[in-house]
Amino acid sequence: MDLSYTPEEEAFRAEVRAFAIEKIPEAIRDKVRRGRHLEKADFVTAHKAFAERGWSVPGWPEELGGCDWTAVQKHIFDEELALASVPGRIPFGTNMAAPVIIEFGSEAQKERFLPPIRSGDEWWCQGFSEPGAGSDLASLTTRAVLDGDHYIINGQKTWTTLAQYADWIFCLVRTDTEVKQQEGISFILIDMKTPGITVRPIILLDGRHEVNEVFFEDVRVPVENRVGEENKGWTYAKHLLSHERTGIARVGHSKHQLGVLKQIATSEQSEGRSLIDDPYFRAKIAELEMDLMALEMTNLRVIAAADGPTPLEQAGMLKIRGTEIQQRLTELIMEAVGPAGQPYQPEALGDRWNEPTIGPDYAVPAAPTYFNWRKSSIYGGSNEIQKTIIAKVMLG
Amino acid sequence: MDLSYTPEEEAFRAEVRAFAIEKIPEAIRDKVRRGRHLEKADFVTAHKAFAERGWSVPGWPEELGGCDWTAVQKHIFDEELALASVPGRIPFGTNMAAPVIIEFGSEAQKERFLPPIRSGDEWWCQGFSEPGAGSDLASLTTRAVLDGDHYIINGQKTWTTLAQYADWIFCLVRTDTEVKQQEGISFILIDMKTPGITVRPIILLDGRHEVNEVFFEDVRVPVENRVGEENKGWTYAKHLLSHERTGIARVGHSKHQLGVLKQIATSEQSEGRSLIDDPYFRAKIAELEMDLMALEMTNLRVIAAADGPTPLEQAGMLKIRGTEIQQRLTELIMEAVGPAGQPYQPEALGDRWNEPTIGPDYAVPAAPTYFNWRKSSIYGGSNEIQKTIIAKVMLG
Amino acid sequence: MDLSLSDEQRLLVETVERFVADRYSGTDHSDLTKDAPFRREDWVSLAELGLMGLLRDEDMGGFGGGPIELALVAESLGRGPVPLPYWSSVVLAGALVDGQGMGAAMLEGELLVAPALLEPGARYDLGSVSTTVEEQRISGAKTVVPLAEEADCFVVSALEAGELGLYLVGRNAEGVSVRSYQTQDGVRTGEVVLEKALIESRIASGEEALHRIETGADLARIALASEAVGCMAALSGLTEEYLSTRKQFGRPLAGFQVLQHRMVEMRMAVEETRSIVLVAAREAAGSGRTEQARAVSAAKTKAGRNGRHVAEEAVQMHGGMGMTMEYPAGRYMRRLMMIETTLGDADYHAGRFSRLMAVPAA
Amino acid sequence: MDLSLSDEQRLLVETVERFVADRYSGTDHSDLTKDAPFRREDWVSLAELGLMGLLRDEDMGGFGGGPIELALVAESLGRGPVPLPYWSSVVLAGALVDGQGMGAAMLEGELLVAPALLEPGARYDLGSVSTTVEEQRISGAKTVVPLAEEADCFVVSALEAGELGLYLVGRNAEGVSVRSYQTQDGVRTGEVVLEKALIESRIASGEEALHRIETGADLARIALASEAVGCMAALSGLTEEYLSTRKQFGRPLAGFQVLQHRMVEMRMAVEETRSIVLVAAREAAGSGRTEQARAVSAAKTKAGRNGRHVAEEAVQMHGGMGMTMEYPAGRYMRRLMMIETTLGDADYHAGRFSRLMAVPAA
Repeated sequence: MDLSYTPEEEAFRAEVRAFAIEKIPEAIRDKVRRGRHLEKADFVTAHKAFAERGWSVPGWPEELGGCDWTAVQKHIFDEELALASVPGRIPFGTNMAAPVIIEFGSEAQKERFLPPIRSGDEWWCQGFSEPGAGSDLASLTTRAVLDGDHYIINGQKTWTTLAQYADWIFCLVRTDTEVKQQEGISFILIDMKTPGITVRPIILLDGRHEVNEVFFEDVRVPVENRVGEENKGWTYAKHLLSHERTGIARVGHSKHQLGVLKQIATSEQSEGRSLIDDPYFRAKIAELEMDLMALEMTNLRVIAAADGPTPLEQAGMLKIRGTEIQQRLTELIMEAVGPAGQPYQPEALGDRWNEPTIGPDYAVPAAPTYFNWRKSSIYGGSNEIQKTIIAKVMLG
Repeated sequence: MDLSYTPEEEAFRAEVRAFAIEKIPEAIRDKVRRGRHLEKADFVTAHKAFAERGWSVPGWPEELGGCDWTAVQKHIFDEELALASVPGRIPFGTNMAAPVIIEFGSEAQKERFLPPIRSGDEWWCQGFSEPGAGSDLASLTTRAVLDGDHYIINGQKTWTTLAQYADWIFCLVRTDTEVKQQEGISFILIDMKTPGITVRPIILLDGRHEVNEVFFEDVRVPVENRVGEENKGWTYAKHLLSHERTGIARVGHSKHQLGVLKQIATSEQSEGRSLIDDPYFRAKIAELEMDLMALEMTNLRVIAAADGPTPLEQAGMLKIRGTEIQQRLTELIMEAVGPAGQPYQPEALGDRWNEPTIGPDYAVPAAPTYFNWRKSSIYGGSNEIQKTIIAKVMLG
Repeated sequence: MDLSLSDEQRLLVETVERFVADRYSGTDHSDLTKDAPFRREDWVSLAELGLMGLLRDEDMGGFGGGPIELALVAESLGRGPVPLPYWSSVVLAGALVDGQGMGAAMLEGELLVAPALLEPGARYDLGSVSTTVEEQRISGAKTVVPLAEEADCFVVSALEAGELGLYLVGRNAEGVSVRSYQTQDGVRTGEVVLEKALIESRIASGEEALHRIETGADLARIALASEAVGCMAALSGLTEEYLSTRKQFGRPLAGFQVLQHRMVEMRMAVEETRSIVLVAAREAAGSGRTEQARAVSAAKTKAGRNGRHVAEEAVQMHGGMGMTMEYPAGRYMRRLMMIETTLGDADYHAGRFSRLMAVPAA
Repeated sequence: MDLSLSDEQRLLVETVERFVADRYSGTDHSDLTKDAPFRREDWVSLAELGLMGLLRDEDMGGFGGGPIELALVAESLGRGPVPLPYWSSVVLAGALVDGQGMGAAMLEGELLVAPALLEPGARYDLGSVSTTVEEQRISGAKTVVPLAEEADCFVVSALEAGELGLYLVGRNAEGVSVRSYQTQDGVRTGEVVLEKALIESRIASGEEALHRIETGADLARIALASEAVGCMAALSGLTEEYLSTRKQFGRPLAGFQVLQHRMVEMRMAVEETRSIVLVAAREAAGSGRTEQARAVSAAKTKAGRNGRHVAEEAVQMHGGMGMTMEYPAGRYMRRLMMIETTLGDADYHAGRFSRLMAVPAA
């Protein structure tokens, strides 16, 4: 066991840092730093910079454009990008659609779909969740009925993140209603421009349009857009869950936000001194920093121990602690800004706002971010579901 | 709604306080104040003082020696005794055996058993729990087989508090194995001197002998010692659970211990000042005091709202919050004494110890009390069971 | 001691509950994506119900209520939640202007008074005042003033020759400007800038001004904490209902033991907060200033900590549904968070409680 | 970076685990109702396994290990738990007497050295010293000194002409008296009183003495925190086993969802603590003093908070069984509580971490 970074790893870190600072426009990183909303163009610009450097799909096989990195390198990559306020990469194409296509798709599918994912020319979204299903994914009811060389799809998906930007959606649909829930599901890729698809915004409690309902009404999808075998979709979806989880703990992002919190607490005055010099508030930051130090090491232990898919229960632990820490950060930032967090200033969070904010600039995103991040312990398998899964593994 | 005490209530408070100080020997109250172990004689002495004043069984019907007090008076009574360091009253005779005998017993049983309970001449213990049953009380297997005008009893009870002092034990025993668990149970009173009874100490993790195993080997008990009907014991036991719960939150005791904690924190020095002036530790005491203020009002709301049996779910809430606060107090006292709590000094906790203690006197009981009070969230229906019961009531 | 509601108290609660149900149930008044207008007619309705004079003596045309009645009313408003700053323009304003002859107009809802005490950068410290009065003219800035745009006048704290005072300033006086917005829970609020604005009158100065601010703020904190109880009770009820009806893996969510226990903890948090608010109301009605301040801080602390706990648990247990603007859970969460950052958050009040806590002599 | 154990490290762990299993599994050494004798042969066995020289260079006859090896050994000892104060008479003593030519005898287990630093009433402050040296004679009192009665000599901190120093004092020197007892976890310990006792030698003074105390204490804290991880892991395992076998209401306790989730939280607490101990071990091996102290305090804080959480949950989930002296859960709980009150508790170290935390310039 040697817990220090090698000179090669430190060199890689410097390389990533330099890339982030030089190649990702400062305007975009400034938005991230200040907790502002990003637009589609921001994500695409960043993605294309990665693609140019050959780093847009590090988790893919090398021959398809991936990077032959160790787990520790992946960790460094994530951390440095986050610390440099580079926007988080949208995972739906690169880390969700692509791994399934790579593992189970046809050669034609690989040729058609992988290059634009890698380059950032096509945006994907995920069609798994349905109304009323919650964490019980397998109870889905969106139907796909074969009609010649097309499926006719009817039903509804929900919580579809950034569907309003998407060119394609990968869906789990029911192709057999006569068998056990898990056995009648297929994995299908659908062009969002197909007639019969309607996207309706869901406004989250911070007032933001981020997720959507997606309705399918007699949507015709060519059979060749089905990945793998019919009725094997559940297996492919499970493959997804066990794939690429280096970033699940979001250590880099939390380190970034810890820096934001400390900066705010240094600026805020309380009882004649900086809030960060208030022993009680400072102790809260300190406990959180310790949590994060521990999480970082746990993350390294997990990802470095197994250079390959992460065991389910360890991924669950990283998810749970990761989201707890992320949410705690949003809480403390909201506490730190105090009454300055009360004004709701959606325009100031957006792109084209040049007026002065009400109160300090850093107070603007505090409450909306707190509200928005409540989602992190709900989506992707709620923390309750994670615990139940871990218990099952632990107790056999 | 009028939340202040009436002049009559204040007068009653003064009367109880005067009684406690004048009639309960200072030597006994000093032991309580200093967290020392009490002996049987201490409890009996205190009980007899209450009996002489007519206050040993306030919850009984007046004609049997009880007091016609309002719920608020009972609350004041408990609180003042606790604040005056009067030992807690052992409930097994007065509050557990007696209510069942009063409600369901024969006239002969009432005449035989109630007077010595009231006077403190006979000590009772409880024979409900059995090894391996945990909170699943109804799974008990101690058998009582009718043989003429006697039951022959075989089996084992456990966690029997202070059985080593007891003259009598009230037991749940199985008198019918052919019916549903709850329907074959009888409620029987057994003289602890009956041949075939063996009491074996269980040492708790603080090193103390407080609970016991009680073994029954062909123990012959006269049929007239059965309370009420055969196989109706479960009903009688449930009656017990809904009886007298004024004191369940133990507000007075916790107030007493909060005083002890503050006194210790004032004596202990930390970084050149009293520990109580350390903002962080002081904040922990403050949060606990707020919890206790709220609990006291909840207790008043619950007991005063219904002058009669307390609804099960409210009793459960009082038990849960009450024990959480009691345990938190033992934690903070242990933290307050710091390294001085390390020496294990069982002799110094006992009665006849005149040598100087290692470290300050107040440090001696800190760790043992912490260890011992872990039991409070386990016995009498664990806090987990309480929550399940409350949920059942809440959700219908 | 008597812990049951009097007939009069029961009637009061029913009246407010009916008002809230009629005007605010099922409405999307706190949908942040729409701009929340202030409805003066709601304010007048509150007045018609007699709620403007809740704490005013009966011979002054008031209801003759005390802190307990205040807690009862505020809890019912919290169940809406109602985006009217009752704590501010009735409770705090009433305490600040007491005896100024503005009573009748306020009672009718005709005169709307907005206290403007807090200054930008002062965090929760109402004593940190740099607004100044010179020759009847007032200059300075006040932050997060509820109904700043809509009020008829402000009560402003300021220093005159170094001494603290309370001043009445007309909303439309020259030199008064307001930047209006809604807060995260849809309450109309504003930033107030005063540039040599002419004051209408001085209400109080020195100790008297300080006393009015302190006792007024503590009464307002009781209202806020009790409003939080109403929000929490509503959230707890919503969650119980949701879990009982919503099925997952073939059975109601309420059948899962983990969720059952967490619901019980939510309910306990509600009861605990309601209790500590009653303690504060009792002390505010009678005891000395230290006991009052201590109990009020205990209530505000508990409302803050338990409020966040209950809100977060409610949203979590609702799953994605709890995250939407449309579903009511979020409204209560947003209201609770704004209560938390008004007149001192949990840490602020825990600190105040801690300083005022009784400790043995060393 | 390489997170897998080397062959040498793996062998080390196996060796200690075997020793613990052979000597300490199933024994009731921590039954407080019996008096715990110190078995010198166990100490010699530790020496025979090479553990006395774990941190000593190989060319000095040691193992050549660093803080990571120390953490590995201590975790295995914690799984016993082993009532030998390795942290004190090996780790801390070794750092204090480094280079004093006592190495060989200590390595063999022949010379047992007890650090005597803490004074009554000093709480956790090792710098609060009122023991004094005058003309080669030392006077003062030291508290909770592990193996005070059994040691061959003490390393005592004292002031000589106002300057801090470390002094070697023979256990049997005239003027040395010991009041011996066992601690709550059955470790032989004592109060030491020095009345003009003749010192054998001065080991260090001034900055050098302070440095030895600080770095020695931080190494010992890593050992203690890692021992806590061992206790917690054992408790977590015991609880999982108990819940899987024990039935209630007709099914294994492990089938109850509430208990499942709480077991998961226990396991997470163990992993979290193990991780932060590794962070401390990494920093102790390389970084500057501030980084070392900060990471060590983080580890000790986490060990304290998580240790109590895990111990309390384990006892609670065991029900009555967890409350008995006989059942092993209590042993680990008692050991964890003593670790918590040794060389600074969680609050002490959270405070130290907080002071040392990196913050932006104002």
